[in-house]
Amino acid sequence: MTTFKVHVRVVPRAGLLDPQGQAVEHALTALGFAEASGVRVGKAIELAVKADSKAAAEARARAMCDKLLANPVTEDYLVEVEG
Amino acid sequence: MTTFKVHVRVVPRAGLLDPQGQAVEHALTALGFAEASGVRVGKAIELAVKADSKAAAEARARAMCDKLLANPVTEDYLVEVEG
Amino acid sequence: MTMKVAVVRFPGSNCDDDSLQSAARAGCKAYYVWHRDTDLHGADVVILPGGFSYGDYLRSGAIARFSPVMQSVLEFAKQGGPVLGICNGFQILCEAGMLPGALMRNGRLSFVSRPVGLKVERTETAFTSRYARGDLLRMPVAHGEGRFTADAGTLERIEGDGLVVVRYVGLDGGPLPETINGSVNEIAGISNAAGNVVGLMPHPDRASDPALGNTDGLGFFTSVLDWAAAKR
Amino acid sequence: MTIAHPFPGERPVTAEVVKEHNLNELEYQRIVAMLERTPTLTELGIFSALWSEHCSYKHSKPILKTFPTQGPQVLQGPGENAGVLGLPDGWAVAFKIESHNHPSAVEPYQGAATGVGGILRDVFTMGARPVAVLNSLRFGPLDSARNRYLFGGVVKGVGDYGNCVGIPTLGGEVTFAPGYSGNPLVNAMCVGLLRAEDLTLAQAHGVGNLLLTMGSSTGRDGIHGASFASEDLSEKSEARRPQVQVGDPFTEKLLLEATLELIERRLVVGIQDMGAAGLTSSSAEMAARGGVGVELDMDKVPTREAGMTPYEIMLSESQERMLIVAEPHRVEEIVAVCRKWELDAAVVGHVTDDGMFRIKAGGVTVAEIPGQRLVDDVPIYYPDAQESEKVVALRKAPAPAHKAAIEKDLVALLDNPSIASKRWVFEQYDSTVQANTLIGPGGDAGVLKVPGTDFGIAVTVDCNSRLLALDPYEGGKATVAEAARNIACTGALPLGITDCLNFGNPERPEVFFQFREACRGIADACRAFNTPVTGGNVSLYNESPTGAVDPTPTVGMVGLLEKLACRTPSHFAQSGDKVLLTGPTADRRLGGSAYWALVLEFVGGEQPTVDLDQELRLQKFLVAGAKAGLFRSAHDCASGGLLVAAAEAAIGGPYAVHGLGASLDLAALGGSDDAALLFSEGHGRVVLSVAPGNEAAVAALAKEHGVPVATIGTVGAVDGELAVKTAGGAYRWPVPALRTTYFNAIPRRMSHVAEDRAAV
Ligand SMILES: Nc1ncnc2c1ncn2[C@@H]1O[C@H](COP(=O)(O)OP(=O)(O)O)[C@@H](O)[C@H]1O
Ligand SMILES: [Mg+2]
Repeated sequence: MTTFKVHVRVVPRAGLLDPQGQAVEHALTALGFAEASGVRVGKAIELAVKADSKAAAEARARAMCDKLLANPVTEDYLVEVEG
Repeated sequence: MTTFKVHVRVVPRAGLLDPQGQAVEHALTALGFAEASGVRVGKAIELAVKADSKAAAEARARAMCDKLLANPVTEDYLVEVEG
Repeated sequence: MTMKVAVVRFPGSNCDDDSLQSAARAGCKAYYVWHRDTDLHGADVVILPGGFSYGDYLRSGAIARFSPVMQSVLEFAKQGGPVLGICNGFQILCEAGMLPGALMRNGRLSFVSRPVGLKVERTETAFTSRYARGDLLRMPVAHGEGRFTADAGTLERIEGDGLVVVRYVGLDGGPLPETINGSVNEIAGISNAAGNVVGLMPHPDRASDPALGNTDGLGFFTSVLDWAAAKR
Repeated sequence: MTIAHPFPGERPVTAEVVKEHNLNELEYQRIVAMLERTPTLTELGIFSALWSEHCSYKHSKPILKTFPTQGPQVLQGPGENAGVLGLPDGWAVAFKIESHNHPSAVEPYQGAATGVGGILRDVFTMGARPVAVLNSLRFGPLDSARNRYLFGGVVKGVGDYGNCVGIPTLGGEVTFAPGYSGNPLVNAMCVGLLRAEDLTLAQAHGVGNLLLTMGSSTGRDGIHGASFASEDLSEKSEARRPQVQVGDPFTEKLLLEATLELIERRLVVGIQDMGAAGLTSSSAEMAARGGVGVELDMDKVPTREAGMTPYEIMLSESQERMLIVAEPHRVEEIVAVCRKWELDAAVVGHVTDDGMFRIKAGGVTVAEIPGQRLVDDVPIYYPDAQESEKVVALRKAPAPAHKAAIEKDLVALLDNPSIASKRWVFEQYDSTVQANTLIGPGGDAGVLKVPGTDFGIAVTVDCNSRLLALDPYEGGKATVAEAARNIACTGALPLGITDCLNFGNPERPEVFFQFREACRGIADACRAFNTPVTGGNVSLYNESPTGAVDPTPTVGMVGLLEKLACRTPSHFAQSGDKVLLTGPTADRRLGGSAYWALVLEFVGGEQPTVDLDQELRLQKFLVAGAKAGLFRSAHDCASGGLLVAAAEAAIGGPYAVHGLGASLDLAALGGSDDAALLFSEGHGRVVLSVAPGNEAAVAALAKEHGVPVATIGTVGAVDGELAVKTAGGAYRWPVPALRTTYFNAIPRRMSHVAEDRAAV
């Protein structure tokens, strides 16, 4: 068993309104960051997962996303396993 | 000028209490994901940044974090530029 | 026979007493069921009250939906049992898939606590039969994540089948001067097709005490008396 | 005499280390004399925390002793976690106010949130269920991005915490003035209800009884918060990042339910929250109150991080923790209750008979201090007091030259964030949870129903620092008088107060003068009104490089509304009603007024004095009139004077669909200076509206109470005009326009909060 560090990104599904992303983009523009666009704000979840292999760790993390970490109605997720 | 896709992760600083991470960890355990530990929940921000180079895009993104995206008192951030 | 109303308490529920008192005022026998309990103790009605179950961490209602009691609530609803979700209870019902759509962070991003006007649109439900279509109700909202959202297909079905139970309107019944939370079509509450499961963001449980001068919400607690009588 | 060994690896105590701990030479010598040896670092940390101003009141105690604290209504006066007053039918109300100024200056969101958390625990630890929170806030002007950021963050922090726990916010106040730019003030007040027989005290008793911690585990956050709160804000504070504590309102809610269940089932001997100075103050204070010793074993304290030293564990200010004293045979049941509420509990020590405050770690004693002396032997200071020459001169300064433009001036006042509606703030606070709210924020005082009864309580928090800055004694009186007037306007009888004394550095004579005089004013007013001081909080050293804050002794008051049906709202209710003005109208001085300060930018001059007898008569009259059902509305004249009060009554509540016009004829009041007539802030005045035909009955009642009253006009049409006639002029405003100004003043300044983090 190895412990893998896993990064999960949960983001609002494309096409859905993202008021937080809009507010941040607006603020960035006002602060002079005109080069920023298409801002979306979601959740970053870090965790350690014990598993036999990197692939197994990823599979478990995806299962966690399907079950709990992301809302299938409104969110998409992305799993990255370090190492 | 190229447009770079940038991923920013803003996470609660180590040592600070992360009640949200704790609650998620409890829930994962209760759902049978005993292999998960050390859960921390932060923000994932995606944006497009126009810049001359990847390095320049990253520098601007870091400036955005310093100025707006992360709270320097309670959060750490990580910037990744695609491509 | 008096109606038995089970009010489910999750860790972090904080309107549990408000619902209990409201149900009692409607003449029901109301009692608590702890979220770890899987026995509803012969309930005729189940209420999922407002609050911040599990601190609303991750997403409101996301963790509570896995509480042991929810399996029983799901079964109960499948058998046609009336289930009312108020505020956090509505969020839990959506997370559990017992009602369509989702409740997202308010459009203006901040918590909103204020009285709102509501227009009653569906009265063929367990919780709104004592109202008339078009009735204007006033009651408080208090939430940070109440923006009702659904994909285009789902929304079409909700509207097409007339599943919207209450919609936000101005306090005088006129058009809204500004959106309350950015909900699509200003939807404040919906039901399932059968009408036995209802969820809404506003708080009828805070508008049912004559001493406070507003009983517009009491109908949500008295309507079930008729529903049960009709089913019996 | 006593023994203690340094914890392995602990730094030796040097002069440098002593200084780092904010202890002066005299204090250090006293410690050495008490121990008859050099203290260990752990001991030094313990002294530093308990002897900080925040915990020991070393500069303020003698002054606090002058407050009236007794009365037939007092069940628990100062000294416990919260004061308690008796209510009818065996009910009682516990309430307390506390500051979280310094943490909020560093991290507004978490600072404010944990401030609310702390004050909630102070109240439920007494066995009371929190039923209302209030907040009193001070910031620099909103034209600065940094101030907008602080304001936005604090309001969100207050809201998120109270909302999650499920306690309605029933009122508060927010003022913006240049003096707070470097040092915002965040005071939170909590009000709880209990059955008198459930009153629980924070005392340790019974040798052999056990000490348990309950709630969150202990982390490295907030170490030295108490002494941090007792020093000036400086660049250095920015570097004190680990002191930021993160609040967890979800755990707080569980802690609240578990605590109340433990108390209801009589499972605990004593209980106290771990607030400032965490485990140190809670255990030392409980032991001293009970006259016993305690021994704590650091190895048994659940910690969040590995390798924490006893020093860190004792001084951590991790939030959402309680300390319990219990009989050994109760431990099992206590743990079961905690488990039900998904909380951890651990036995960490026991009560001893030797009076020592003893800390063990790794099997050795790392601190051993005579317990009573640790708490009681703190040096008491009697600083010099001397009024600042500058203030004396300001009072005598001539009136600013101006040409009054009454119509514009009223609009300017209503558009000033200090006077404008705070709807932007309280809309972020749940004000109706618990379903007992009769009057939420937006009126003179909040009113709630005591569940299952026919009576209620009214709550308010007030302070007009401008008046205190010019004359702390009169300002102190005025603060209590305004709070009482706000309570009485709703029909409730003032019962008692809690106070939060926010001042600058007491070692400066002009600051200590303000402190002493303000307290004298508060004490005199409380004596006159029979509203004893039941507790409070002192927050000194509110200074930044730009100087001390204005003296801000915030007063939180509770009143009894005998009959729910007799509550009086603040805003005009019905066209055609008569408008009456109570109180004397001769004192028209403008010193310290909002008009001079906010419109003419001049803070100075002589202010109207408070006649305490007249205020008391007014309170009695308001309560009697409400009981007789004579008033349709009552709103006191405070900041902005008569004209702002009348305009607010016409504008209507925050969610009224329309305002109501009014036409007022003030010619009979005489005088040629309309600005003085309309904007002076003479005390003891209330704008009433009564149903036509009731004026005579009101006049008779007023006469009986010795309160002057005059009919000054009529409530006008829906969305009509506010029209005011004076001896020499006539002014008009469309009410809908006034509403827009009044409700949009803050939102329009806060529409781009997100940008403002940049200024931090
Ligand atoms: N920070 C706040 N939180 C909640 N309510 C507030 C706050 N600030 C002001 N309010 C509410 O706005 C209303 C007006 O406040 P204020 O101008 O201080 O009134 P007054 O002059 O009558 O004391 C009151 O009902 C008060 O409770
Ligand atoms: Mg007032």
